[in-house]
Amino acid sequence: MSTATLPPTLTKKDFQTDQEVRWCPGCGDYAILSAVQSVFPELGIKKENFVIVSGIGCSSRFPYYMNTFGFHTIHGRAPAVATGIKAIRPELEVWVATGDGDALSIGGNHTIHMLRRNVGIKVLLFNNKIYGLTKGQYSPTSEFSKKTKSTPFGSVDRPFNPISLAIGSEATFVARSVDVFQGHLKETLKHAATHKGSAFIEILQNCNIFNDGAWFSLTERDARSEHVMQLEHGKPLVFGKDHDKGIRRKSDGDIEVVQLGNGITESDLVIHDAHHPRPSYAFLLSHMEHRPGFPTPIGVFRAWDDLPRYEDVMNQQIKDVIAKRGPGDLAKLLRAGDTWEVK
Amino acid sequence: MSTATLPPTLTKKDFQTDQEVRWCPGCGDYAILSAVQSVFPELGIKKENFVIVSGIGCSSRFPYYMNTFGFHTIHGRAPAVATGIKAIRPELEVWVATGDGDALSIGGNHTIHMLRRNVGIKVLLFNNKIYGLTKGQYSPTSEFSKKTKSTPFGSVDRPFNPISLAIGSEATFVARSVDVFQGHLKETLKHAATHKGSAFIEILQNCNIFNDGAWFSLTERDARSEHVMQLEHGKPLVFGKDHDKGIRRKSDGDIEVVQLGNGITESDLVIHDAHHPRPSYAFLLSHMEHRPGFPTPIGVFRAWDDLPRYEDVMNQQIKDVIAKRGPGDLAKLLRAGDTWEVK
Amino acid sequence: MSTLIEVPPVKHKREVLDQAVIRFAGDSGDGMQITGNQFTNTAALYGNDIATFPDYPAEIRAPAGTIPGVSGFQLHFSSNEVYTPGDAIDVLIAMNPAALKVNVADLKANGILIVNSDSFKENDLRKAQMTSNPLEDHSLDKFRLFAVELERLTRRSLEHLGLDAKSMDRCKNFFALGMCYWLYNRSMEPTVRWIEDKFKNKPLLVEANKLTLKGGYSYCEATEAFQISYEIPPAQLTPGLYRSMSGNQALALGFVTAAQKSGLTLFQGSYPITPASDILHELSQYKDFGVMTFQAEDEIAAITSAIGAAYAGALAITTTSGPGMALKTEALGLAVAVEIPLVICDIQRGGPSTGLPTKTEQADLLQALFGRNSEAPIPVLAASTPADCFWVAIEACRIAVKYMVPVIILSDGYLANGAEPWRIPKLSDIPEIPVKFATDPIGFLPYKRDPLTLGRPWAVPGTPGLEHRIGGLEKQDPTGNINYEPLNHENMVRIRAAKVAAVVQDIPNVLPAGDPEGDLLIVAWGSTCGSITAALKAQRAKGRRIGHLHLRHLNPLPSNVGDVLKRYKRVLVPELNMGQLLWVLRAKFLVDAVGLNKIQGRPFKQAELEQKIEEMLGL
Amino acid sequence: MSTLIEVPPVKHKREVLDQAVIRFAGDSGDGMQITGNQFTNTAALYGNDIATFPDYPAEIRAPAGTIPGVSGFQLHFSSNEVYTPGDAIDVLIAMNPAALKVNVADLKANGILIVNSDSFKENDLRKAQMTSNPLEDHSLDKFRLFAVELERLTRRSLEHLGLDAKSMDRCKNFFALGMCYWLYNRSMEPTVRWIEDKFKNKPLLVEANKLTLKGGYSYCEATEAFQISYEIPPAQLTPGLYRSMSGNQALALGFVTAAQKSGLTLFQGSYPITPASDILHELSQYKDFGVMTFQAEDEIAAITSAIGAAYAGALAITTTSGPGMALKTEALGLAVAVEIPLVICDIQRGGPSTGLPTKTEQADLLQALFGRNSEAPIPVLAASTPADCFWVAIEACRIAVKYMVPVIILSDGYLANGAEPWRIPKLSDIPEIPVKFATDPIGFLPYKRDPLTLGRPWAVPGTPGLEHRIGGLEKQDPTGNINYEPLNHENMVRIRAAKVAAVVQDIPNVLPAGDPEGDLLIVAWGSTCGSITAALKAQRAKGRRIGHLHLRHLNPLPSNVGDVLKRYKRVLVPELNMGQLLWVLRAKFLVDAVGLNKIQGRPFKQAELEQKIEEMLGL
Ligand SMILES: Cc1ncc(C[n+]2csc(CCOP(=O)(O)OP(=O)(O)O)c2C)c(N)n1
Ligand SMILES: Cc1ncc(C[n+]2csc(CCOP(=O)(O)OP(=O)(O)O)c2C)c(N)n1
Ligand code: SF4
Ligand code: SF4
Ligand SMILES: [Mg+2]
Ligand SMILES: [Mg+2]
Repeated sequence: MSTATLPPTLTKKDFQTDQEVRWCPGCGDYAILSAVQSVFPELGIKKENFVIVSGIGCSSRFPYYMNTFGFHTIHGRAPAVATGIKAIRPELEVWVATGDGDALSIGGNHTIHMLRRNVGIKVLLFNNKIYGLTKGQYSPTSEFSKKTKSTPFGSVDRPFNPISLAIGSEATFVARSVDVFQGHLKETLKHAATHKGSAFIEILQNCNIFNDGAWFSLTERDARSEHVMQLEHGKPLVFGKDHDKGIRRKSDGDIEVVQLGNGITESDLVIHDAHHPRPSYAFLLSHMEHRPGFPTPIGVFRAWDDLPRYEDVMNQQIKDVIAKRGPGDLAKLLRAGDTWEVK
Repeated sequence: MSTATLPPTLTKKDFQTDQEVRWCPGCGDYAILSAVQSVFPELGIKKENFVIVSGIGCSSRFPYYMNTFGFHTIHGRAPAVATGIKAIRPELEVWVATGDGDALSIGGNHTIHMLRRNVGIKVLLFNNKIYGLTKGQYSPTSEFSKKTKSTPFGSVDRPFNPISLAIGSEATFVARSVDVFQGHLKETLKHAATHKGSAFIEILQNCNIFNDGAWFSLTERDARSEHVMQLEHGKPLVFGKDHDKGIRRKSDGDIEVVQLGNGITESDLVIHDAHHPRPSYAFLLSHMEHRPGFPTPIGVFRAWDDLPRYEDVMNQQIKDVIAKRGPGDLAKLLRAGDTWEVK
Repeated sequence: MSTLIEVPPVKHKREVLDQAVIRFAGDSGDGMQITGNQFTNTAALYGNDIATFPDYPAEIRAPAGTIPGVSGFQLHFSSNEVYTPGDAIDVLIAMNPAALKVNVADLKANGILIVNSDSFKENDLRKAQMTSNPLEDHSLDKFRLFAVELERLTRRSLEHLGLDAKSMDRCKNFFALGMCYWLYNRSMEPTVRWIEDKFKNKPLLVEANKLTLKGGYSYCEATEAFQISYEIPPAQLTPGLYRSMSGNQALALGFVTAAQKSGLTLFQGSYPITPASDILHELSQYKDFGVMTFQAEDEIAAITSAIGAAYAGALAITTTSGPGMALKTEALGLAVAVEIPLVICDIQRGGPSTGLPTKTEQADLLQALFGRNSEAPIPVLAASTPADCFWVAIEACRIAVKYMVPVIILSDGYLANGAEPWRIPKLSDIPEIPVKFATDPIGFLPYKRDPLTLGRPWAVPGTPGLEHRIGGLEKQDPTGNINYEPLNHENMVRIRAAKVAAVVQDIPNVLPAGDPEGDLLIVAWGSTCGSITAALKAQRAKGRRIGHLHLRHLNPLPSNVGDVLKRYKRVLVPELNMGQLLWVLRAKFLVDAVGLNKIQGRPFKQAELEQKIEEMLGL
Repeated sequence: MSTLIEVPPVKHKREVLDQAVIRFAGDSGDGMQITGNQFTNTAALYGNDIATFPDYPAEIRAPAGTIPGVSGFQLHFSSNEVYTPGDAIDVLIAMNPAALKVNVADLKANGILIVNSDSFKENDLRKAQMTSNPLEDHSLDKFRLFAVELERLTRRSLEHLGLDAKSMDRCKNFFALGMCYWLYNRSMEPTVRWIEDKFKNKPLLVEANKLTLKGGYSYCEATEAFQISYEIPPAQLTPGLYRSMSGNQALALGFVTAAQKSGLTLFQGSYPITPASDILHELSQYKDFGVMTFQAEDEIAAITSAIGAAYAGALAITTTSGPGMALKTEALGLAVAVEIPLVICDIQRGGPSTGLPTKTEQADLLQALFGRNSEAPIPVLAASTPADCFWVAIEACRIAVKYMVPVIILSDGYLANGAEPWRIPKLSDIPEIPVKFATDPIGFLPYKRDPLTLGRPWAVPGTPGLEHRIGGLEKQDPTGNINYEPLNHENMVRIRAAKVAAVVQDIPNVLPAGDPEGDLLIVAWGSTCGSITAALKAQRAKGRRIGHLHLRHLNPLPSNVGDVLKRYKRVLVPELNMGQLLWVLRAKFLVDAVGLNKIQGRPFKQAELEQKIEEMLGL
């Protein structure tokens, strides 16, 4: 890259606003904000070309704290608003900040349609497994039989797995990270930023007021390495405090957890292939944590970038028609069809 | 079953109404109607206990032609209406008739939420890859670059795979059949009827007016056996005119098409396991037809019935609370909390 | 080359008339819409004034030959100005018993009735739920009945071409059309041209259709069928170049024109719904004009994507019909709160709920005015004729970008599908739509307003130095920061209302048609314009002192409406609803106006209006 | 066992008053709602009449100490009847500078101002955007300022317990509460009981909270802080058993009662939204009453699941607030078309769009009346006080099942969260709600109507022989088959309207409060009832001849409203919107009524009303 094309150097501070951040002290949203504010200056994109679109929820306050263009829309509709922006201005860098309620409950339909269309939008789904803003009802990611304000006797809903749903919706980039894993989160965001099409990032986030500790089993110091498996493209699927466990293929195509050693080495393990053109491998990973003894994968499940972005196809089609027909002649269009002259 | 509990014997005719069937001559919907009318009398369920709920679309006219309780609701909302019915009357047999637009476009969110909740509803999705009723716009299952009324230069949307989406939404029963394969369709419907939880059945249907031949590559006599693979639990995955091709696992967990013979026998093939508790096997099958040389599977992809139905859990919870607390005493409830007497 | 049925010419009378109303009716598969459109086109090209009323069967493709499957197309053509498709019909073409049954009540006594006698077999009668054959039971005696074996005659015209029977039968509508051309002394030329173009890759079909058309014509010429033919001379329209225009087509063209005049990209977010879908179909063809059409997953995504596009600097529209409009109302509130330009078209249809999707109604006015949570005022315009849709589209866009507001356009099924001659404007006669995006960071505040329009700056993403945040929460004036203070809220509510009220600056004072003062004022809006104009004319010809105020602007109302109302003794408000404008006028002006309300999925007949006028005048 | 701060008793004056208004204000983390509720409870138990106004910070948990984080709770308690939480306040407790800043304007001159002086450090002032310390700059001179080191004193009361500083500080609101109890001579008993119950598993916290409470009380007793204390004797309420009741709680209880009285299962389909969520929270606890609550994926699923439940024979309700109401409008049309019983609660909040979610407003009336496509009339009821919500819920259910219609209930944020004493009714005094499901196949037709109510039969699935189909398309009367005929449609539209109009049978004639005729009639609806009652009383005491008509039924209106309007010279319509009922009255009765409109997210003050009344009376 020649220096002439380098945008002005931006810093984290350039992305902070003068608005008071109004999340509860200790909320995981702060960490996510900080990670995004750290990553944006590194992307080589002009500040005015960022747009952050959100729905409604604690997480959806995000745009107010980012010194970019920001649009706090209505509950669940951010992906559709963002699609309109991207269609008209494909060169803008559009990120959606949303919650598990916003994106998967009321906004579920827009989320899955945006993904299948592969609109070039980055979606940060703050998954705290609760409705924070409305003070603590269960969400579509809350665990079965959870007691909340609206389910004093336990919820009767089985949750979505956001990663599985995204893959089932033909998503081309699917990743998971955690609010408190700052390094990992930043890397994941950067990776998403390089993806052309829709990027869906589930960020496990702690709501310390209404669902404190929802992810402690993954984030507490001792638990971490036992229960979390980091996905890295081209690397074997290893986890455990001492990197002593791994995921191996069985002959029936299924996977199993194995203890390394005793003749079992990393070369026996599944090598992570994030760029696999077909979604079933990623889907297999996405369901892993539901099985006893299996870890929760974080990182990039799928990053398959061979598909054109929606907005590009849309705009290209217009260009192609103009190239073929010439730019529309309005006077001619108005006179199209059978006309007659009255004298 | 003792004869005493047998319901009166019903026939196909019992399920026909006096309303003129108003589909275009030659529409695949007729065949589906006929199959349902044939299967219902065989289910041993009283006629008055059937409810057919639909949204809007050609397919959603279905209830008018079934002599059961029927509710033609509004576009996309049938799963939600049906959920309300099931919650209140779990003993009713509720079927939803819907189209690719109704269920996957405007109604996408209700469809995926119904599936994740595992509400005991049977969904017949008439997939003609087009909006029939509104005269021929592309739908979320239409192929990329399809020319339709609303896309004279070709659509720019990538389609959903309804089966993948359903599996990504945690569906417990997922199947596919074809309007013109009457025997297969009836078997599939019967199988769905025995499933306790949500049953999702994609029925490939020909709209001979606006999308004629959408499925000809599967339904035309010569094409059929080459391009269609019938899934049968416990049986190997075989297809081809002469049953000479099959699906085999590769060591990396992926699948491949193999020619039987030359040392390759059915015992090398994947044995279909519809009852697999985890969804990734079914998901792998669901994406098969996108790959060159692979057939389109029909039949039951997944039928995992270990999960309680939503409406049962809901009602059980009420029973449990009553069992524990006794039935609510309204007079007491009104007086709950701090009270004081004014004399 | 083509073998016509050769027949010797026969003498017959020819009569000159002012006008005629003709209706083609048949099964949805019989091509009645094409037939009607062809006759319309020919009449228009000849110079008649025209109005049409296509009456589609309801949403379902019913089985052939049944009552629900009947499709109709009515045309009124005249040497005078025409305002409606006509109440009663002079000529009815009925392709089958069902079509006869549904339509015959509207045929004038002694009217011409052409029926396809080949389709009056027992089976056909049964499908139409008829117990006796009307061709035989004298029930049609008061009409001039022409029972023509359309199928047999068509087949005979075509037998030498080697077509299959089905293809031959498909041509029979053109036999009927040829007969009508003869009856009204029309040239077959335009239709022949159309046939040649339409089937240009299928020479056999060109031949077949032309032969059948000419067959019908020659049949009349040859037989003594009609004995009489009619001549309807051209009308004296304002000079200019004309074409026939339907409301949906006109909206689409209006939006493309507004985009060009404003230099903006047109973005349409839409979800198909009858009778609005055709706007999407039209606009999706205009890719060479840079038009971007987005078929969304539902109406909510349709409007919210349009909001996103508007935010990004497009001329954004969303088009729908009643039930879809209901789904958009939450997002409409967002458009009001963030104050961005957006045009929402509601092509009204019969309701409530799914209702009568293919029938017309005017019952979404109050929804347009009030169908949102809280105080969320929006300018509302209504088109009054198919061609007027063009101008309303442009005006709505102009208001939207000038005041930075969403604007609602009300049309309806009748306007959407009906057609009339449209004098094609010179592009240079249409004023530009000035648009200024904010670019200067100095002193920029997202809610700093233009003192005249109260519009806020349109600051699109990508503009350096204008980074800012907007949203649906209440905002501080003028910073746009979130603000919940009581007085700020009241201030913002009142500013938003004042901004919509300020649109009155762009609305000229209204002048009623007819008498400028008198005994009765008819106030109306939307597609009833034509019937009212016709009724007004007829009644004034009888010496009655009445005026007609047709409102294009329903919010805000033109500033002199109150004054106009006072100049008449009584006020009548005819509407295809239960009295919605009536409410508005009563509430606003405390005028004891009276409604004439028809809710039948059909336009007013002139006679219905005249009767009510006379009743109100005490006659 | 507990070590109180021992201080010698001090002599002080005691004054008897009619009433007092006290407001607790602090950070959202300071427990102001609990404190306020405790005082309320104590006052109510003592026998005062009460009205409360909790004022939550907007939807976000703002950072501690900032203006957006201020939470307030106002209580009006009296020995007379109380209608409002009071305009101006007698005692303000401000826990930090932000709370002071937001609230001090409402404190009466010479009013008592208790501030936590420990939180007026530089940092605290900065968070509240204050440049100088009000405790020092004489800006508070006109009040009786009591700067109390709440934190230090609380810690001192608790130091022996070994709690951490944070836990100790959390108790400080109870120190303030103890002070207030002393000030108004109240027993600490009810709060002590509450503490013991609330923390029953945490004895240390029981001890700490009790100690702090008593610490505050003793502090006043010991120091010469106030010099004076007040006595507000019990009010003369109608005899009976009372409890304090908020609007959302009352709705929930009303619905459970209606379910019991009708013998139906209560089904609630809902999606959380402020300020309606609490109804879901309440009802989800009542599983022992067989109540089924369904937290749906969105508002559309909430209402459509309720439609399904109603179809299946439940007493179905759906509860929401403005933006959610907007989303339900398409489905409301379906409920109108299929004519099933359904109750929709809209707890109105400030708008448009997301607006001011925690603030009150009355601006959804026109949405409730007209916010749907086409002609889809629905009965609309509005509750006027928190406790009235109970009765409105029951009445709405009664109308819904009797007439087979959806019914809309309007409440608002002020009613939802505000509380008042509620005289608990005897269950036997509440009439049954008769329900008859159709069972007889002979002569059954799904749209055959009851001649009196025009209701159609409720024929639930599972009933042998009643298999039938319904839907949103227009239906033939009375078969329910799909029908698109013009006259049938008009007939059905008019029947649906007539059915809603028939509800007037169940609406008693209204009698205005105050003068039955005179110079001014105030017409209003909803939560403004209290303020208007208070203003009316005050103005009539001054000899003015005014009446007050408070409408519970907004559609249909009671049949004698027009007559009542005529008995007064002028009509005033105060509303927390831009004039919505005003529109209805003007349109319906052509009365030149005048609006008083406040759109600040807050209720009317009595003084604002009185001023307008006097203005209208020409005073
Ligand atoms: C149409 C509509 N319905 C409901 C709401 C109320 N509401 C606001 S945010 C929210 C859920 C928030 O949950 P989530 O998306 O998980 O965000 P979080 O607050 O947990 O970050 C709800 C139900 C609303 N604002 N608008
Ligand atoms: C709210 C709403 N939006 C749009 C429509 C118009 N509409 C009716 S059916 C339909 C799509 C039908 O497609 P599909 O579900 O695939 O059914 P098919 O007719 O193909 O069987 C649409 C867009 C409607 N009735 N209601
Ligand atoms: S409620 Fe939960 S998610 Fe919301 S700001 Fe507080 S801690 Fe964060
Ligand atoms: S339009 Fe297509 S789907 Fe609809 S009835 Fe006709 S053939 Fe069937
Ligand atoms: Mg959440
Ligand atoms: Mg379809």
